[in-house]
Amino acid sequence: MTLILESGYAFWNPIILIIAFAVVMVVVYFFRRRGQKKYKKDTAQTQIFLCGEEVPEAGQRHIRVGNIYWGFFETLKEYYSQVLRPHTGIINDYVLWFVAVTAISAIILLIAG
Amino acid sequence: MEYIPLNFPFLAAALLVGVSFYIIIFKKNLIKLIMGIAMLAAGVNLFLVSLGYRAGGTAPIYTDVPEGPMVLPVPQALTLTSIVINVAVLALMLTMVIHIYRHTGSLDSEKSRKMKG
Amino acid sequence: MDTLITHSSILIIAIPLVTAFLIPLVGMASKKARNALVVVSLIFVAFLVFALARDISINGIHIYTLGATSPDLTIPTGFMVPVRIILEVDGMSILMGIIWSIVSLAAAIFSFSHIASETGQNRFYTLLLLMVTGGFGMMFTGDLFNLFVFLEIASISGAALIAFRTRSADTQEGGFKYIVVSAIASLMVLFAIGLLYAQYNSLNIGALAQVIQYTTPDKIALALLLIAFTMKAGMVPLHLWFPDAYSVAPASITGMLVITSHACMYAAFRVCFTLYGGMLDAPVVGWILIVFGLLSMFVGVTMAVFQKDVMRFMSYHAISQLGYMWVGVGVGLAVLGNPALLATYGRDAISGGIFHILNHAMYKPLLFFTGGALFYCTGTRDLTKMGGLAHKMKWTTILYIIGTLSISGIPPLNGFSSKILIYESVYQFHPILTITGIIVSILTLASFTKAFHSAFMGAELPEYKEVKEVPRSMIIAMVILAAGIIFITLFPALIVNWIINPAADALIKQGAYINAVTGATP
Amino acid sequence: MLSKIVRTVANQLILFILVFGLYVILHGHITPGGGFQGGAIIVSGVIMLLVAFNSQELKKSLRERVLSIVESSGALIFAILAFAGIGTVFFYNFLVGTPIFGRIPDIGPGPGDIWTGGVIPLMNFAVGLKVIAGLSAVVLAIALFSSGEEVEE
Repeated sequence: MTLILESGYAFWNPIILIIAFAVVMVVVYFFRRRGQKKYKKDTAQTQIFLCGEEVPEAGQRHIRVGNIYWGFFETLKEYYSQVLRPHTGIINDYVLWFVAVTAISAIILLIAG
Repeated sequence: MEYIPLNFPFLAAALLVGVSFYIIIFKKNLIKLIMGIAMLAAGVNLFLVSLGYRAGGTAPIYTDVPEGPMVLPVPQALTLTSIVINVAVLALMLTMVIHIYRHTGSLDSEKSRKMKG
Repeated sequence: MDTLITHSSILIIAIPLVTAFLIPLVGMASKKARNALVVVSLIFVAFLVFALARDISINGIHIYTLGATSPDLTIPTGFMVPVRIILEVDGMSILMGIIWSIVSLAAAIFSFSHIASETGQNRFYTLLLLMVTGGFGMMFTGDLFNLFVFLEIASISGAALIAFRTRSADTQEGGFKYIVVSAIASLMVLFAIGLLYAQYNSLNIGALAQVIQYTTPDKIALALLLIAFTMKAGMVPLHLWFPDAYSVAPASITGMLVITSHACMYAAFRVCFTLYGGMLDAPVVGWILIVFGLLSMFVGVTMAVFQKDVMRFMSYHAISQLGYMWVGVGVGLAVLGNPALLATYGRDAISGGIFHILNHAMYKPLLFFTGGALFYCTGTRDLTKMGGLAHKMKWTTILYIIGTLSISGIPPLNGFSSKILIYESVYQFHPILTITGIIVSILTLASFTKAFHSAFMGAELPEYKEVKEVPRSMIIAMVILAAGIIFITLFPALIVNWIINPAADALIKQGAYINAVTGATP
Repeated sequence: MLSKIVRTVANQLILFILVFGLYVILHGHITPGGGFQGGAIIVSGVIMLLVAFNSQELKKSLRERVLSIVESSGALIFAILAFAGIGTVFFYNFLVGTPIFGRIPDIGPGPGDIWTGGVIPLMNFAVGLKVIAGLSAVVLAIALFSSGEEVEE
């Protein structure tokens, strides 16, 4: 069948996945319909509840990009200090990298073939 | 003309390429960097044009030639194309450097690195 | 129609060139006529590309000899080697051509609104079409020197377009870095071409491949060509200029520049497979490609997580995705000398790598365009200043989600179908490649979620109360690419059978490429 | 602006430079030279004028709009000549054998015949136009730019 992508061991057909996804969505919708029907728009129900505290302004509430994945960067601090070192932003260094890599690969090719 | 050692132009080309890479890597002034690239282009062009050299050869013009070998015309055409392209590249680089100088007031490549990391 | 297809390969290169020089004349008269001219010429070119693709799938490699008495007269009477400029379009070239025609059309449409507030728009479209010419030339030429010329055309116009917005210093800096890097890379390409010409007196790729001996100067030439194209493609550790240049260009141009990176990658593959293919029995060159690919995948994605500038963040992702292609094709190159392994997994790896080029060429320009739409609306590229934009920009948000899911390889989107091909084939070569690929995929999803949260999610911010959805032409451009993504998503097997496998075979079967040039002796 | 002597000499000399440049362009197919070389010679004359007068003066006579039109038409003539051969093949030299530049030169020693070459001299001319306009625009723009004036780029 031409609609199935074969790759060595497995096969992949997006149509099957989409059908399965649609079935799951129907089931989810079925359960969702059984939920509460008391929800009303534009009432106090829709407002944010923060343990009774004052809700901050929209600008204060938004988590900005600098605060996301703090732990990830903290763990990999060593790695980032190393990997940021060549990123100097100086054009001369970029050319130095080019010359160095060309020389290394030329030597590899001359020796190994 | 026949007494030029045949690999002398290649040595000169290699020297030009080496010197120009030295300039490009170690000189932080942007104008000097552009000069380095111009020299690199000159080195490569010299290499190309000396490929076509034949000892005692004449210019490869179709009519009006004396007897004897001609130099190869193809490397000359390649060199010419490369020169034309390099004119455009150099003009573009100089324009950009003028702009950079206007914005930052400096020609130092260490000062013009707003973007890094 | 037959005549049109016979001449189509040169028309694809020449029509954008002629249009480029018509634009200053038409643009003086009317702006609308100029925009219409750009779109019509690019649509016609796209039509020709598809017609040529159909012709190649039926009749095999397409040859066009410039200036001869007939298009297939590659070797003139009385000569032993091809002396004229020859265009040679095989499966791989036409795949790149299809990508380039779609993306350049979308980029031109995107530019109509994106550039509308700038001066000197005639020059912008002239340069854009020159870049289209350069790209097509690189993909279709069968001649090393023309490869250099078209590479330079694409680089010069690309650099001028990066620096097009002269008001700020960073665009000038990015353009300068790009042109310096391209100038040096292409001069080294020229040097390598000189080395090859000195030994074999020929510039045609097919004719060279027939006689090449793999002597010491050949090895140096291979190193120069490979590393120069690697640098132009932007692989770690030669990627340093890549985010600097790509993040400051107008978003439509960034989308096109990604494809010029792919074109340089194509040139590197062409050199490795077609020019040196018969000589590379040892897996050394394949391993060089794999190491570049692995480094790019990992360093690219970790640097991307770190970024706060939306275009720079996407540029690092482009580097990381380019790594997948190099790993896939590199594995194929490493087992090129071993027919058994090549049949078991090598061809699948090459197919996966090439399929990833097609997918990446659809979703990465789309993501760059959404980044450009954010810049258009908010006037900043800084993610820390954005937030809550999904309330105002519904189309952009939906298109961003499609791009995000696709780049992270979430099934059923197209990114997954190429990644699964790569994972399963390179696993048999070395398991560490697949493991790295999966980790990188996870980090990609994580970083795109982060960017999605900070730009689109959250409450409506007071400073963006006045923001409106982007103009219609920008949405049309993005929808063109999203439609491409959805088509590939639904029919990956058809795409693989129609264009990806022929492209992989075109790389592997060096003999067919050579015979197309030298076999047609009169 | 330099002294009056320099300006007068430059005014006279530009004619000779123009003639020599045109000579190099038109004899491009039989002697060393061609469109780019001849164009570059003429642009060197433009640079001489730029040094003798200043960029503001020169801007009045070399208008940007005119240069742009000339540059585009040079490129278009080249492309049209290339397209004209598409009945056979793109870039086909369809003028060989016709009265215009169509003579086929004899093999062997003999004086160069200018009336040969087919489309090549015409293409040289087109390239020359483009190079003259393009390089003058580049030189003028850089001169204006470094003298501190904003140019519409």
